[in-house]
Amino acid sequence: MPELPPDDPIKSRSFANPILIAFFVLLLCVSWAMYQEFVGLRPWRGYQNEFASAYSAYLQKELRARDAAEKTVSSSADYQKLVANLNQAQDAATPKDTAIEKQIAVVDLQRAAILHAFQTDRSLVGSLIYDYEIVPNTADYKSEKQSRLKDVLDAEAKTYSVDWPDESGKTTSRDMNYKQLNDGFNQLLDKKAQLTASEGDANKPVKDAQDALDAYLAAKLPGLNSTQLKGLLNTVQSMDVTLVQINVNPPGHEINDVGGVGLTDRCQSCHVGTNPKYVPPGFVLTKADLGMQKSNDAPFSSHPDPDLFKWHPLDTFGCSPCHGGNGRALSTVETAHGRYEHWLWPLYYPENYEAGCQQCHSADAWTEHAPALNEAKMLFREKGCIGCHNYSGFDSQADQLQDTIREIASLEKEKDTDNQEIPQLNKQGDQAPDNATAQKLYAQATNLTVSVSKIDARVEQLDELSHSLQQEVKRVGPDLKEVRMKLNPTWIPYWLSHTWNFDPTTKMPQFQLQPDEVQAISAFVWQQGLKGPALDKQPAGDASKGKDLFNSLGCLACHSIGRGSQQTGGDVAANLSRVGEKANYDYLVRWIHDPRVRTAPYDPYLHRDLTPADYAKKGLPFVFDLQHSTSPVDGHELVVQQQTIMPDFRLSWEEARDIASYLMTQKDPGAHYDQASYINDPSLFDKGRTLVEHYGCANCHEISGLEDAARIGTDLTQEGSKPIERFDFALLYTKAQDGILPDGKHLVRDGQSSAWYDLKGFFDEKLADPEIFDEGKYKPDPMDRLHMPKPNIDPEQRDALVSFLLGSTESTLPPSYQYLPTDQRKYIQEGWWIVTKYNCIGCHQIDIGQKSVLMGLPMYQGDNSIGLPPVLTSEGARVNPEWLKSFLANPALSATDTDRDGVRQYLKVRMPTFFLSDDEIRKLVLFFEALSSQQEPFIPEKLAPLTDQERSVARSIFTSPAAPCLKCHATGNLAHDKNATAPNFLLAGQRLRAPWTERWITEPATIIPGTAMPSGLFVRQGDRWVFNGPLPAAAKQYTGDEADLLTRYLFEMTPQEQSMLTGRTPSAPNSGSSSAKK
Amino acid sequence: MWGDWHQLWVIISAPDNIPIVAMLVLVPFFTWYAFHNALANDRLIAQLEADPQLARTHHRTTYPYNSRWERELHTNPFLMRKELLAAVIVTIILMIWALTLNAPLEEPANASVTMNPAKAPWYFLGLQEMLEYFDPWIAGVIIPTLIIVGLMAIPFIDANPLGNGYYTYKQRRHAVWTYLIGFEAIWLVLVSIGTFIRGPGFMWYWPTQTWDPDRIEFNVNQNLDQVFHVDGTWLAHLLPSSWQSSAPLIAKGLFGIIPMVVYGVLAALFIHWICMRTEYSRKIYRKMSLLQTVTLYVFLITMLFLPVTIFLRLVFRIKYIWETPWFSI
Amino acid sequence: MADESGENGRKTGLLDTLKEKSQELGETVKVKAREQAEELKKPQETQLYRAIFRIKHNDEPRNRALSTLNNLFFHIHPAKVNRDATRYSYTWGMGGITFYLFIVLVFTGVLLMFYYHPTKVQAFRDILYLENDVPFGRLLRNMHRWAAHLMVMAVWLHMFRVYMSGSYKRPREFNWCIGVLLMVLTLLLSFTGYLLPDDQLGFWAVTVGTNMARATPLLGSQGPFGPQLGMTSYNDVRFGLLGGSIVDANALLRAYIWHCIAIPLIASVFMGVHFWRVRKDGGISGPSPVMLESEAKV
Amino acid sequence: MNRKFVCWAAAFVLSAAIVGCSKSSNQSSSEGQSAAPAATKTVDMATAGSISGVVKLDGAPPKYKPINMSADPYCVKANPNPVFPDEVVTGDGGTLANVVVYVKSGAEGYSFPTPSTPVTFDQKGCMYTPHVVALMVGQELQVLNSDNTTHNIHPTPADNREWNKSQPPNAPAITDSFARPEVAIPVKCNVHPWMKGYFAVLANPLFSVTAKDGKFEIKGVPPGTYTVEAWQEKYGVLDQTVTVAASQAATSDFTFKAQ
Repeated sequence: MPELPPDDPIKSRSFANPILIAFFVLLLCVSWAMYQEFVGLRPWRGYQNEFASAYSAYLQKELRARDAAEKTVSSSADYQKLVANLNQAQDAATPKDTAIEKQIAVVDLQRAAILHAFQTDRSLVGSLIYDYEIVPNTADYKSEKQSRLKDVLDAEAKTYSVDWPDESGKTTSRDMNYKQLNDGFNQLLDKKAQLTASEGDANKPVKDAQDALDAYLAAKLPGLNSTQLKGLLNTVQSMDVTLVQINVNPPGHEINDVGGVGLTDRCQSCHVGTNPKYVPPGFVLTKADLGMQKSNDAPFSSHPDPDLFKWHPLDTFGCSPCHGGNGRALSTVETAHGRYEHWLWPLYYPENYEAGCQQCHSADAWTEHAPALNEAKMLFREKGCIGCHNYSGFDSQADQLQDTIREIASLEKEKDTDNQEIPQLNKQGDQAPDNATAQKLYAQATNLTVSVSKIDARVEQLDELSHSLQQEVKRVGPDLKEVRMKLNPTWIPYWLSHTWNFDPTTKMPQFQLQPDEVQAISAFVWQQGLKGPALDKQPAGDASKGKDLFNSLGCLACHSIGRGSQQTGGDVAANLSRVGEKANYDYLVRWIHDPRVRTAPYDPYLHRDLTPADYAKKGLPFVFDLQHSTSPVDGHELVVQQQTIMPDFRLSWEEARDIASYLMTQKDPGAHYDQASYINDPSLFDKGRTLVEHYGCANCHEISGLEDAARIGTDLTQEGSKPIERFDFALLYTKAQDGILPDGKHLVRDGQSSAWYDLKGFFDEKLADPEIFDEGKYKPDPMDRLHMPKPNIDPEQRDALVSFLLGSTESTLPPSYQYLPTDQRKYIQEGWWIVTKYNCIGCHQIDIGQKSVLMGLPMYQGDNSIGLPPVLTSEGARVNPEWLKSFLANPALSATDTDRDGVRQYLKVRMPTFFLSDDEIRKLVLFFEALSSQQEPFIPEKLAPLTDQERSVARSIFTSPAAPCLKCHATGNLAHDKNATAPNFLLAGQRLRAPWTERWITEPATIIPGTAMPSGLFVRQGDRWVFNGPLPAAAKQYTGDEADLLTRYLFEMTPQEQSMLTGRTPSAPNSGSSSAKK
Repeated sequence: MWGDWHQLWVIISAPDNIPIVAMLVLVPFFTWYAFHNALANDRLIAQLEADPQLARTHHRTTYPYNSRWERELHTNPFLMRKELLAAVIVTIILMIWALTLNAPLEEPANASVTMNPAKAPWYFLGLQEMLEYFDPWIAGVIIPTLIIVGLMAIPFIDANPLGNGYYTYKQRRHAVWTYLIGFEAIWLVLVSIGTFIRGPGFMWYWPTQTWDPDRIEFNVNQNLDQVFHVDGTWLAHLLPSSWQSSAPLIAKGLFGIIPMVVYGVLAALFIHWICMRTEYSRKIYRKMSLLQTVTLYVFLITMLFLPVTIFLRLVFRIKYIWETPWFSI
Repeated sequence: MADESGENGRKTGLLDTLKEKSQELGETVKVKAREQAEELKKPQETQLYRAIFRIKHNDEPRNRALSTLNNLFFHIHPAKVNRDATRYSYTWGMGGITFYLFIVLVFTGVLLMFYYHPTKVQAFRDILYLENDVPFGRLLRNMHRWAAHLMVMAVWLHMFRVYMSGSYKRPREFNWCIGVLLMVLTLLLSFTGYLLPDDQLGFWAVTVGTNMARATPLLGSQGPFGPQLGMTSYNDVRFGLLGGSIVDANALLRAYIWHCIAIPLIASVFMGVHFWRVRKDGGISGPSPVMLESEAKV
Repeated sequence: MNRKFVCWAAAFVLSAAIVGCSKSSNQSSSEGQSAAPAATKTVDMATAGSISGVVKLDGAPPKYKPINMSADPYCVKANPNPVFPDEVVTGDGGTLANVVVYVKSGAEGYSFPTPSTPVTFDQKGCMYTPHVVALMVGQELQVLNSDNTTHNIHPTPADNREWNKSQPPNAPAITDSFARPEVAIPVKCNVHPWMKGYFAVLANPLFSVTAKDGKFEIKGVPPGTYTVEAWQEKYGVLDQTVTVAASQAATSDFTFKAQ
């Protein structure tokens, strides 16, 4: 046994030290927790402090600059004069002002003097009246009633002694009874109101002078003035470091309420610069301003597009509903931006900011302030994504049509069964054992008869609807049924395998096809093509005339021509610089003459093209167009037009031949095509069909036998809400998580290396090259490969499309945040779908700030811009909607003289016929009206007819040398119209709206800046417009509004009047005759 | 892909895996510590057995002893101060843990997005792992029940009066081994497999092998009867014609009993052999009541069945040993 | 003196008296304050202390014993314990730690309950709220979570220790059984808490966990003999556990009630029995003197 | 397996038995129902008798104003003399025309062939001739238009199917038949609102329509006792029980009371 201490070691050993240390450590832990709570998890405190100091420094700098600038301005003579004016006005106003002030003071005193007595008396009398009133008005209470009435009268008669001050400051004692008090009090109130008003009048010159001074300063020194800057500086310097929070929930809901969205934004706690309290609206703050341009950690810039806050008020929208991110988690940048694994709504990267718009603006085809999103939506349609992928809201007509056709088919079936059942029921009724049963059966039969007739009515309606829909359904790619008439067979395989070589800007994606697949597809398409009836042979045209026409008609709004840097024109339709290599001249002529002409009508109920034989059986001629669109076989609507958006330019055959001849010269001289004898090999047919179905060719092209092919792609309507697990990264899964791109490079986003295992990453890579997801996969059967071809888009377009897809979500925001207007804005929303569908914006400017394709072409620059199609920003206010309807239906405005533009015959560019459906026309008219905030329905203003005297005044204005109207406006006289640049007045009456016309002739530049129509023809005199030019004395007598007069005159314009006037006006600048004859 | 150390780190550093990682350190430590104590006691026992004289006078603990010292101490403060210290230290550990690691919070629950792998909390991963080897009703219901009942039965079937209240290995060899096998070799190993080895699709990934959600594994698990080609053809001849179509089922059912019985007998013999190894254990064995003996055997046989089955599955790809229409083992 | 003075004098006299009295008072206060301060040096001597702890604070054995016995919280301990049972080396402290963690969990749990609604709409949001908004909310949640894990570990290690030291043997057999049940309750507590954040982790863990219940023999829709007894996924034991055929709002509510009310209550009762039996069975089991084979009564 | 099969087989047999049983019982019940009206006996013309008699009106017939046909000039032209409504047409001594007399009950046991001769119903002078026609179920009705104006024939039955067909001048006859007995179906012309007629559809051919002399005769009546009913559009019905002996003529007179 070792030596043991006598004292018990357990007892004697002190635990003080370990416990002390433990508690000390615990204390440290608690302090750590405190630190975390107040600093560690609250990095925004640091940001706010940093911002306050940097921003104060900036403001001080600004203030100094401002002070200096203000000094300069204040020493200028103009300023001095204005200040002198102000002082003078003040001096003049001051005595009056003081006098009135004095009077007001007296009134106030008087009011105060009687106030107490008045209030006391009023309440006393009031209570006595109450006591009187509650006594019943019967005989029993008569005496009491009277005594109470007496009380009231006594109280009213009772006088109060009031110390009444007068203007000299003396007080006199007055005895006032109830009535006097009451009246006196009201009189005093009136008097004070009067005095105050007169004080304002007296000060008006001062105010005007001050306004003038302010206006001068605002003009000379825009931005915040030094006082405002000082105020701002004060605010910033005394900035309260605090959490800034926006509760993004429907009104009345707290953060975590049921019914709320649970969104709380604290973004402004770090992004201090977006807080209007510190950076007022209109004041732009950048990192550079704060001297932090190089910092990656300076979230202080103000919002780059503060206009957005007009429609998205910060206090209801916050930041994260649009931008994504975890708006409430401020512990780190990563968590706040939601860029961690488990947050479903990460912050969008800058290139995808507009994804946020799409969440609520998915019903828009065109969203203001979202150019990339608008481009993406155009691309989604133009590049044919919509062919294979369903997206709710996009080109739903094809689906609607399918539904309609299906419904008609099923109704017909129902009708057949009903028709068979009716006689059976009647027979059963005849044989029924008793009358009640018989009646029941007869009634059933009768009901069926009625329902059959109802079916007929419904079918009729559906047929009508499908007529409209057939007009609206468009396909992305050309009709391949006519491939034999249209194309050079050797070209087809070349195109399939070298799509982007042939046309680097084509909308056709590049399919990754094996040579045998190319052959099979070519053979199938060729053999499936229509073989007749044969095309008319066309004589050759004049290519040089054709070139002029091509360049001037407006073809370039959609088509482009030239290669590389030479390329001009739009990208909605094909580049035509090699069209001569592939096309058949005869077909091309027909196409240009009317692109909607079909070789044979397609019957969607029989699922085949109709032949002349089908028509002959019913004794009908083989004629099919929009007026003859019913099938001779089943009576339903046919496809009678080509499903292309290419409009009809109403050209003569000769013009069509000229253009076609020109286009046939567009060839690459070095092009070489291999023989394609296999194209007629029937053994390739089946394989080709399988491939065509596999790749969904019929989703974009019309192909015989596959007209009703269903979309093969995924529905993308809510693609952005799909969980990441649903995306097949295939063998790239690990690479995506490690941030290694398919090309082996490391992904960098926002300056930081990043993984791409997210939706953005998937969309990016899928759109860049869909094939990579097949890479390394064992797919011996080519049919197992992914269907998606490589879309022809540049990286910028890809970013736009990715934003679009990211924003395509099942929004978690309440429905009230969705942009689904029910007022006029709904018409705008609907109209944009049509405007973008037919590429109206290729020729016209419709939205302020939007540029048409033609506006960018070299041939319309500078003075030549006079040749551009009209600007339509105020179209709804300009024209009569009834007229617009007829114009859209037939822009020639004539059934016979179609080779022209109905309004602007002087323009070389021509408004073509789009064969819009009734519904589309209706929507477009409403769209233009809504865009100009016009009331619907349109009721034209009643214009007073002109008196003879008025007519002569108007005539003298119209023909005044100061208003050479007919110098530019067309008259219908060919010689005169050669140099015309504006429409004929004869159209005005039916075409225009009077109020707009009046505004137009007075201030055209405010409606369409840069217009050729001169401003200043009229000047404002008092409340009327007066012609700004010499007028004969008789006309000068006229006292009415002369702009109104001229408008009425124009609306009454007749050809006789016009021809009478043409003799009197210099008709064209070079016509020789000078000033007007009187 | 092998050698993916990042993957291993991801697994180990997952906040919810910290406890099992800690257990992998703590359990060996405490095992060592228990043995450290036990062996000290064993040495004392050996010393006392060698010297009966000393045994009569010795205070019989390994802790320091002085007869003048009080045999019992006041709880306050001598125990309480230690408890206080322990509480403070636990609080410190807890706070540091809570300050450095955040409790996991993933996406909001979504029944349409399956987690891959979908794992139970770590302490139930042993059971989830067992699901791989047994039908759910065994792994999820029978085995947990048996574990609980078995644990509760321990005091009643352990007839050894020695080692009551002190660590010892020598005097409770069988008991100690049983627990070590049951708790550490089976339970903790299963939990560890469930945590570290099972990846997407609950497939087997060796450490440093990359977890790949697209991995496809081909395993043919056969029933033992298939290995032996039991298809009931010979049985069909024996049965009345009306029963012939169910011959394969009957044959399988009957065949399955054989390995079960064989295993039962072998395991029982093995246990019996263990129990009979020393004079003392024989003595205890004799002392046990029939019920005690039977219970002991049943539980031990069942417990040993787990590693055997797991071994058969992992190495020989045996799915069921005994398959009947109603249940399969 | 004051009486004799004139008007002024009387005034002066009054002032003097006042001054005198206040000086006296000042002295007394000073003395008393000093006494009070002296008393504070020995807080155990104060009336307050005695009122609370009932016993005098001095180092007499009796008072030491009483300090334990007279205290509601301490008297789960005996007044005296085996001297070596105070050693960590023997007990590892795991039982006490488990109990302490239980208290920590109750404490943090109650605080968490203030912020948590067991509904599908709010549960997840409440966790976000706790994480980002509530002062110390994140710490609170982390501590609750990790304390739960620690408790499971401590329970296992406690069991390991009890087994290794043979402490389940007579007369503590029953207490061991209680202990096993407490361990099961601990696991269930932890498991039910897993679902409450209503996130993917909890959802799928509970889905996997409760799917096993489907296979319960006789009572599960997919268990042996279950379908024969008419069990479907709409009436089996899993349905009972979840309050539905899928893990949904009802499951959340049930998990919440089990987690916050039912299991803690049951566990507290068992804990009471457990501690009571520890005391009744003679305190902590050891370290007992070693026995020799020859002494064993076999 | 075998046991299972036996079980199934037993269940099948049992169910088949049940189905079979129920089916047979159904059949018997429906037969029972239809058995009552189903006639099996044919009339032996050798023993058939007849019922005849006169229908009179007791009291003065109502006074009618002439019909105003100015709506259709043709009708005015076609009727130079005033035309009176033919609701109640009496002959000398109060004999009543256009009364349908028919065997209402008692002949259910016999099956009668449907007469193959069609009944004609003409439109002449913008009036129906005859005013009342009687025909048997299934017997063909021919509607003629002798007028040079367009009529439409619109029977408005209660038990039969309603129809409404237009008949321009010189159009072929409209033929139709009625499936269910009904006395009597009003017929109208929507073009000429005054035109009214009746189709009496009867279950057997034992009927007769009185002429202006009020006489009727029902032939081919097998011996037996019958309820004979007389129907007049204004005065309703009168019933009489008549016994016909073999090859004998029974008489039965009806007198309607003028209201």
